[in-house]
Amino acid sequence: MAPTDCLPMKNGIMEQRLRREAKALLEQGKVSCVIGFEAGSLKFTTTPLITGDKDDTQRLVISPFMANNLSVFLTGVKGRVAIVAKGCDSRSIVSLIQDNKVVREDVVIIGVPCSGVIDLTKVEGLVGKDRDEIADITRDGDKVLITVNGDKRECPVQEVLFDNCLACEMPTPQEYDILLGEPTAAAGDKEKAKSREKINSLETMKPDERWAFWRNEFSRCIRCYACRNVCPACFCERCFVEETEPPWVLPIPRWQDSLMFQVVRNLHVAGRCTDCGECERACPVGIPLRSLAREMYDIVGELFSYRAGMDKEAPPLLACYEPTDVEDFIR
Amino acid sequence: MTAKKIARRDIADLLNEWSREFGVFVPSRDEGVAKWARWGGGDAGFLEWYRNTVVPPKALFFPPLEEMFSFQKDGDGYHVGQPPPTEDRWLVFGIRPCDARALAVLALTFKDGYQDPYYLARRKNGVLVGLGCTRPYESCFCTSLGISPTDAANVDLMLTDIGDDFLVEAVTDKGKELLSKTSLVQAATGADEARAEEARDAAGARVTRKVDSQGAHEKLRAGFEDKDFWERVSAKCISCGICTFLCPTCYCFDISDELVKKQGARFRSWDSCAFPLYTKMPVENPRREKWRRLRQKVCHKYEFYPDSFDVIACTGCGRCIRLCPVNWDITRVLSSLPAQEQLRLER
Amino acid sequence: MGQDSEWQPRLLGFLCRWCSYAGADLAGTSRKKYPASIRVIRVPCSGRVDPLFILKALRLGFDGVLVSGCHPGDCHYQTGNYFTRRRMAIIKRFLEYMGIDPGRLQASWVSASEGGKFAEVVTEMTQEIRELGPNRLFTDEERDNGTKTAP
Amino acid sequence: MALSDISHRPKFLKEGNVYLPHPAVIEKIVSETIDTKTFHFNFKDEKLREEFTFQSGQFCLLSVLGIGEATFCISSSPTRRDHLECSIKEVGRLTRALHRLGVGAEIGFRGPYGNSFPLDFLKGKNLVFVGGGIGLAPLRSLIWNVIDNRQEYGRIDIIYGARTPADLCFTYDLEAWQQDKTVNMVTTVDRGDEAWKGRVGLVPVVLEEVVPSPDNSVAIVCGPPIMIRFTFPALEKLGFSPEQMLTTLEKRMKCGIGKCGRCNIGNIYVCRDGPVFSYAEISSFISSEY
Repeated sequence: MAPTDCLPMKNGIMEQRLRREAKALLEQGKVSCVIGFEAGSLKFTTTPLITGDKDDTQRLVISPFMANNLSVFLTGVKGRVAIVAKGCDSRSIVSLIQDNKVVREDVVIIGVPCSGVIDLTKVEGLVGKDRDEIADITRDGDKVLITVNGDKRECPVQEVLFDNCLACEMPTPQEYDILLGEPTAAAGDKEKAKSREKINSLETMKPDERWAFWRNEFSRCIRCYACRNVCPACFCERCFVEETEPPWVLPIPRWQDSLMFQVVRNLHVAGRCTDCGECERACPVGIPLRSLAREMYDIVGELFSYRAGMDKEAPPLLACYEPTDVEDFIR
Repeated sequence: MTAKKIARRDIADLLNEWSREFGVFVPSRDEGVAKWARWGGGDAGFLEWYRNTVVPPKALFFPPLEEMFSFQKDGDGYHVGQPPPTEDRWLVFGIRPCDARALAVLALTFKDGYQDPYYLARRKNGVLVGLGCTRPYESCFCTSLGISPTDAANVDLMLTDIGDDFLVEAVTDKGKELLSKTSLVQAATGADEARAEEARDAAGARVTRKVDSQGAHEKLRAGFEDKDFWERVSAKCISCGICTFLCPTCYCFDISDELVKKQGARFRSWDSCAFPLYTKMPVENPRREKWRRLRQKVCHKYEFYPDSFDVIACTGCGRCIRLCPVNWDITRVLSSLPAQEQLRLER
Repeated sequence: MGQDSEWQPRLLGFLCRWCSYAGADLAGTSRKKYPASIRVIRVPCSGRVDPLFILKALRLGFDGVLVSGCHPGDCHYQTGNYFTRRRMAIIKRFLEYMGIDPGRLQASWVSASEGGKFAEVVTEMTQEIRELGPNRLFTDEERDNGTKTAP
Repeated sequence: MALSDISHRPKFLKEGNVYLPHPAVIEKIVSETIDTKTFHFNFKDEKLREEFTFQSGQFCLLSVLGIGEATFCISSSPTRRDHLECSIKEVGRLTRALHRLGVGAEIGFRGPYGNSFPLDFLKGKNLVFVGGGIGLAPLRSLIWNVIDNRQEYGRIDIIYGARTPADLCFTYDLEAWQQDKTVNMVTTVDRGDEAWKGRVGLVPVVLEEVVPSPDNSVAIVCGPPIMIRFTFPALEKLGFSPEQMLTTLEKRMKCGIGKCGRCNIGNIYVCRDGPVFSYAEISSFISSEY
């Protein structure tokens, strides 16, 4: 299958179909709510659109900047819902189905074949300008055209995609009710290695250097919980950080408490995390959270050949076992 | 007092000079994110990239976490210690007019009635050196709040970028004192002042995001019970603390204790009205639903604070818009508030 | 005790009440010798051990954490320890990645009749942790509790 | 523009760091119900013991250092000054820690904060006290205050209810008020038991049976929010105007002095502007955020 070229045109076609389908679903009463993207209020951004009004569906968009994992909203809405899902989002939805948080029949998955989302931070780094000072970013197949102060600059799209997109295993949703376009191809092996660069460099450090690294990163944490609240896998009604009896972690931005919070959070979502990258994207103080999430994802894959959100019939990783599971570390 | 000027290349020397007498804080992104850090010498590289910090300067006055006091436990009870001292003289260099206004807004609460010793001590000992904006963000809307991006109203000393130099104006006695001590400044010429005027006009024109801040009060009051509206606009909010923690005027805090091996401390840390547990009581929670929490946030800034102190608790710095993971935009919400007449008709 | 100058690690053990706890009991009643370094929390099943407990123990300054349950196939609840096995494998690997020596977290299968094995596990683990030295993961040399960012 | 005028507040409150708790020692503990205790305590510092003043309706923050701090109303009367009392229901971590303390243990005290019942307004009037459960605590401070100055007030009705007889607090006070010929004391429970000979019925319903006259009267209401919500309409039906109904509100608080932000209803901060309000002041938003 050929990778999707010339995205803007494809997006236009997908967008028209999306609006049509979403409107019809609402009109026919098949869903009470549609969760999708609309144009954001800042340059190159999209924003979630959650609506039950059929006229709002005209605002739905498909764009190379639609970063949010909308499945986080699924557990908060009532009734039957239609949701726009990129491949990674669809995995989160499947993972929620595996955990019985979402009933498959209650969701109409509108699948979007995705060939990666553009990371504006990488674009900023590339051109040395803040996002709002960039005139235009256009994706053209494997290339991206960036215009700053009248100068056009071209670069391979891989250079500006989110790290997790480079390791994407499911660009096109496999679980869907409506698929808006032709399936797209996953990123090549070269890019996959690139998506683990930060982690690999951490792994070359000595253990105490690594701990010191994380300690330093988390001394910046302000405990806003954006990482947890954007995470579709973090669906607890009440998080352990909010427990007061006993108070496991103090709710204060002190590195010890923040680091412990994040380590336990990652352990709690082991086998649910699909490496969607939302935690790192949401972090306002730039803590490389995906370097935790991805490592966990890879540990789970290596130890149990398990990948979250691939099969809605499969039991969740930690709700099942194999007699042959690794045991060499147990005395 | 006539204006002075200082050469851009002399800023680092100026900071070095001040460092001998003050704890000097400047914008820094040493850790990859723009926040305030102690000036460590070298060149004033931040002048090249600095537009505004992610973490607002309120964090210097009202830090994310501070020890209120420590205590020791022994057989017959507790011994409460004094709060840790704050620095005697310190200075923040480069504060933007929006953030400077925000500090004045915070002071209203912290000095109303009972005095908040922590905030007020830092405020008393701190000197604000303002730096006018030349590159406001697209999310900035300070001009809608009656602030110009080069406003000198709430600082002690104000700098305006005029190319190779900065025009320097002492606004308060603290500012005058600062200026009198340095030989790095010289008298500004009429041409300098003219260039500063141009820079001010240009900066103001670059702030394109607008909001009807004065009309918001009436509309918010009229629409307070408009549950449909608040539910609609809060649907995509994920209830994280970014917009409140990083808001320069948000001051809510939590108090927590810790006791380890008979040594303890009471801390205060930032808290957020976006969190469901913020108002949770044993049985009831008046703001369990997300729309109520969001309504509180908007109304607090644009309705309740003006009712209390005659000033809107928003300075248009745009951080809440820039940093929101779901692009929840307060200016969009304010401009979509139903008009009062419309509400009356609906009733 | 004996060699009193030697540093004694502090271990925290989460022991399943059906097997390992009984095993530890047996170690005591049959006067098996093992270091007095371990404090024990009895859990209904090793599967009850949330990763949170392990991190909290490290946060509180324990030098090592032992999670011990029934041998595979012997779980009082049929399968609890299989879940423990999965979870422990993940936790150990992840903590190692964070920079925590995996030796600080150990797991064992100790049945109610294996008093000797329990003593052995604790002895060996104590020795290993003695070599690792005290857990200073969460201690702050300067007693900087994160409050020094402001003037 | 100053919102909270603290010029009339006692000197000891305005000196030094307002957040530092004053050490106090528990002198006596009275068990009220299975989960509620009344703590009698006094300041360690003799000077403070002398200087300390408060008014009925004000609240304080009690600390168990290392656990935390929470707000409680002072349930004793300022007319009986040899010690202070707070009545505390065990509902969470801090109150559990308090309940575990014994006589002689040390606690931290901050306060008194907030406004108080407007005695000048109440003088010469008939008073109708309506309380539910532990909500009697703030009323109790005022009731003793009024009884100790009995000649300054008119008729006194007290309508107090709890879920079951075992949930009735201050039974020793209830008895004393029952004995007091100048007070009309009505006790009721939602559900009685074999031993219960008294009235059975919800407070708002009983209120309508007792029919206190609104003429020259003020009703003072405190109890769980659900009781408050139903009591105001009942009083309105009896002819009480919103100005004639007072209540004291409870909200989650951390600082107690109008800084930490969480106890507001609209522009009103319960700690700063309350906790005592007339229904006229709060009727517009009591339904939406209380």
